[in-house]
Amino acid sequence: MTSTETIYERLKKWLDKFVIGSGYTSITTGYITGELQFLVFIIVLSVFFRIFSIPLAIIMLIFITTFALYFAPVIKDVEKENMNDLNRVLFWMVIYFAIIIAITLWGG
Amino acid sequence: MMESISNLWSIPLLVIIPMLTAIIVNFLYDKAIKPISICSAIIILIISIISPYGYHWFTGHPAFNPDTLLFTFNPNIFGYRLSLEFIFGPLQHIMIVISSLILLFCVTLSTIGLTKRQGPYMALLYLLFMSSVIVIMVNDLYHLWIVVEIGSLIVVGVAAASGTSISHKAALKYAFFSAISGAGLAVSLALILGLTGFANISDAIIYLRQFGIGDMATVLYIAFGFFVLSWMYAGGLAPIHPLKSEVYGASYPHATVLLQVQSKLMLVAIGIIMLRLFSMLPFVKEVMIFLSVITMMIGVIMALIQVDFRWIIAYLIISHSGLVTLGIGLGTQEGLVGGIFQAVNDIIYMTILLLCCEALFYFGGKTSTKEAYGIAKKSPFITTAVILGAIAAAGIPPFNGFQSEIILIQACLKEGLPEIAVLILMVSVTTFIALLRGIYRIFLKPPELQDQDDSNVDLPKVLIIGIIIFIILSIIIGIYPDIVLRFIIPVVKEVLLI
Amino acid sequence: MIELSSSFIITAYIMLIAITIGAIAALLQKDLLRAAFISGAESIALAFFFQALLAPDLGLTQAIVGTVLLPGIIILGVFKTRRTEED
Amino acid sequence: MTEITIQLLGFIAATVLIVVGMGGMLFLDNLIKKVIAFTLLSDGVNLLLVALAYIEGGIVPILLPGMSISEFTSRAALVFPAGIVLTNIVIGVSTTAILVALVIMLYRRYGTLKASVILKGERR
Repeated sequence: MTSTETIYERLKKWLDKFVIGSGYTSITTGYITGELQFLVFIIVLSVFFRIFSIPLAIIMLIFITTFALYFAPVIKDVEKENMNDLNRVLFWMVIYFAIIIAITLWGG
Repeated sequence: MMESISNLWSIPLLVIIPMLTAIIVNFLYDKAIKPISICSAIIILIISIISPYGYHWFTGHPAFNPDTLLFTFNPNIFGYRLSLEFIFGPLQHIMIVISSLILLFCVTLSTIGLTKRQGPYMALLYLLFMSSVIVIMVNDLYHLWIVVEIGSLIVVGVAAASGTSISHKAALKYAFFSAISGAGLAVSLALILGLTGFANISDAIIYLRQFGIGDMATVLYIAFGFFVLSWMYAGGLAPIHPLKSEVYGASYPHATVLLQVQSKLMLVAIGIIMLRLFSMLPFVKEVMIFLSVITMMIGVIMALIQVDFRWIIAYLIISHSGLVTLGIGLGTQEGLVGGIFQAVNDIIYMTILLLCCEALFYFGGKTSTKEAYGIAKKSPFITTAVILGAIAAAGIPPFNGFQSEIILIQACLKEGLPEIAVLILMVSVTTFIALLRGIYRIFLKPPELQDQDDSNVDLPKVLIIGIIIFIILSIIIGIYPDIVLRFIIPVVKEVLLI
Repeated sequence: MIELSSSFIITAYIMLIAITIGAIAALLQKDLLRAAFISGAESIALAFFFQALLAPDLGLTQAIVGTVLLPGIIILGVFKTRRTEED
Repeated sequence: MTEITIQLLGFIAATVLIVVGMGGMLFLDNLIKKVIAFTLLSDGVNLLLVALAYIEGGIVPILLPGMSISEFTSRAALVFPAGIVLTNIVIGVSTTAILVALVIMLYRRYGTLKASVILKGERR
């Protein structure tokens, strides 16, 4: 058992998680691109901790990258969280509102 | 000494002509609707082009100057204006000219596309235009709140007019949310009114700058929170984007053109008002930047995984609204110029894409990437146009998207936020990928079955002329950005000085 | 000038209780028709509260709109759909 | 211990109405109930604005004969919030009408009033 096969199989298995329905379709490419986009997005956001301190930013970068890679296909969860359910949107709105009020009050 | 009130003649006309057209068109037979609505759109376009700059004061109160203790009608003299007012300045000029040009094509297209119940639908389109005109001209909290509430009700109506069950559901969800955010904006208005005593925004800002907020800062924070709520809602920012994109996707494409114009203008108008009212508080700009970054990334990721071309464009509109608000949230001169310029460019290239999407309705009405095939063979023109629109949206140099994105990136780098510059680049690249997925499947991919009918479809001439005009506009602005920037820069300087 | 303040504050107390009970009761009803009527009654209490808060014109408007127009629209909706709430 | 005034009672009632209305819109499942909760929310905002305009020991803002302007301006309740409330009542009625119309249309299509059935999320 060579190592290349295992890596290939792992990659294949990882890619298979994106497949909806039968076979690879154009949606699958969209999902994979979206997954990579989301990963880069999270990594770039984690760099923002450099505003507070640079060592913290490095730690957060490593931590968040491992975390995101561990839960690899997060795109379906992202899609589910962005679904057009009224109650879900209201829930997120309340969370955002609470965060905004908390941040601004804390800042003042 | 007697000074006379000099209200600008064009502001009431810009508001009343759409309203009157909406009322008249409701009672007309189908044949009379078309000439009257097109004439009205042309009149609005001409008025908006030739109008001089000025003010409209509702109560006719003279302004009060606290230094000399005199009353005056001269708006250039510093003082409390004490009145509800509309402004028609350079920013309003460019925005209203572009949106009335768009209104002309949308109205003509809707008379061709719809066959029954044209009157009420046309009335809704005109009221939508009216709300977007008012929101960019408004300079007092009272009219701001009214126009946000009524504008959202009209959006509900336009979305429901599409007639499918998806659009009814989208409209109902949006209406419920409009109720909550409208109440929030009213509370915010009440808090600012209680804090300063002025409904005029310039007066409220002068009061806050002169006397400070003292120990009442908490009240202003809560007002800011509710303002952000209505901002998110009116422009479809991050937590609201599933509802707003559903509204964009479920309406007819020519109505979506006007819907996105309205939401861009609301984003710019409310964003500038927020920047002027609350920029003295800490963490305000950070909140605005955070919201816009989340919006533009989530919007573009959701656009990648859609299967319907209409929904791809709907999520891209959301994502590019994030770019607009990012520029406003930065709060510097470059940022504001980039944000407002991005709003103008966004309106233009999204109009190209949406008009091409409207053209798909004449080829059988299938917009899903699973169902539509090979439009390129039937209509090379539309295919070229949609690819040019995608290039403009991605920000590739000869087109207008490039000019505003480069300003935004420079503004981010100047502020010391290179990460956000990277994210803007990512958004523009991913926009192209997301659009190209849809374009390849729908336009370029050859049909799988050979027995498809090759019947010739006659596209309406208005659609073709509209697409050509907006592509030319896009290229002209891309090569000579100064023709738009010279309207925007004086306004930005004024906003940042006040 | 007649001092009305003491009588108004009693009105305000009663109307506060009435509004609270009315709002909660309207939302707890299983029968939607009855809920619409109770929300109309809550509007009457609100109109009296407006009166106590020195806005009699708004009280009149609220009394007309809140007891006739709004419950009317909701009752129309109830008749066009169904009267009782599903479990 | 602050003295209990009509204004304070108004603020309390407004808070009750806003909280009950928000809670109803968020947690109730029936669409008609959601509409009723919206009317309560709108009433709460109106009451907040009217209570804001109240002045303790003031008068109704009507210029009676024999009253000097200075006395009127110092004692009358504020007028501007009243204008806002009047607009809000009208907008509330039209919003309610649109909501009920959409609810009726969706009921005809789905045969139910449950928000968890009609407004649940779906993949496109």
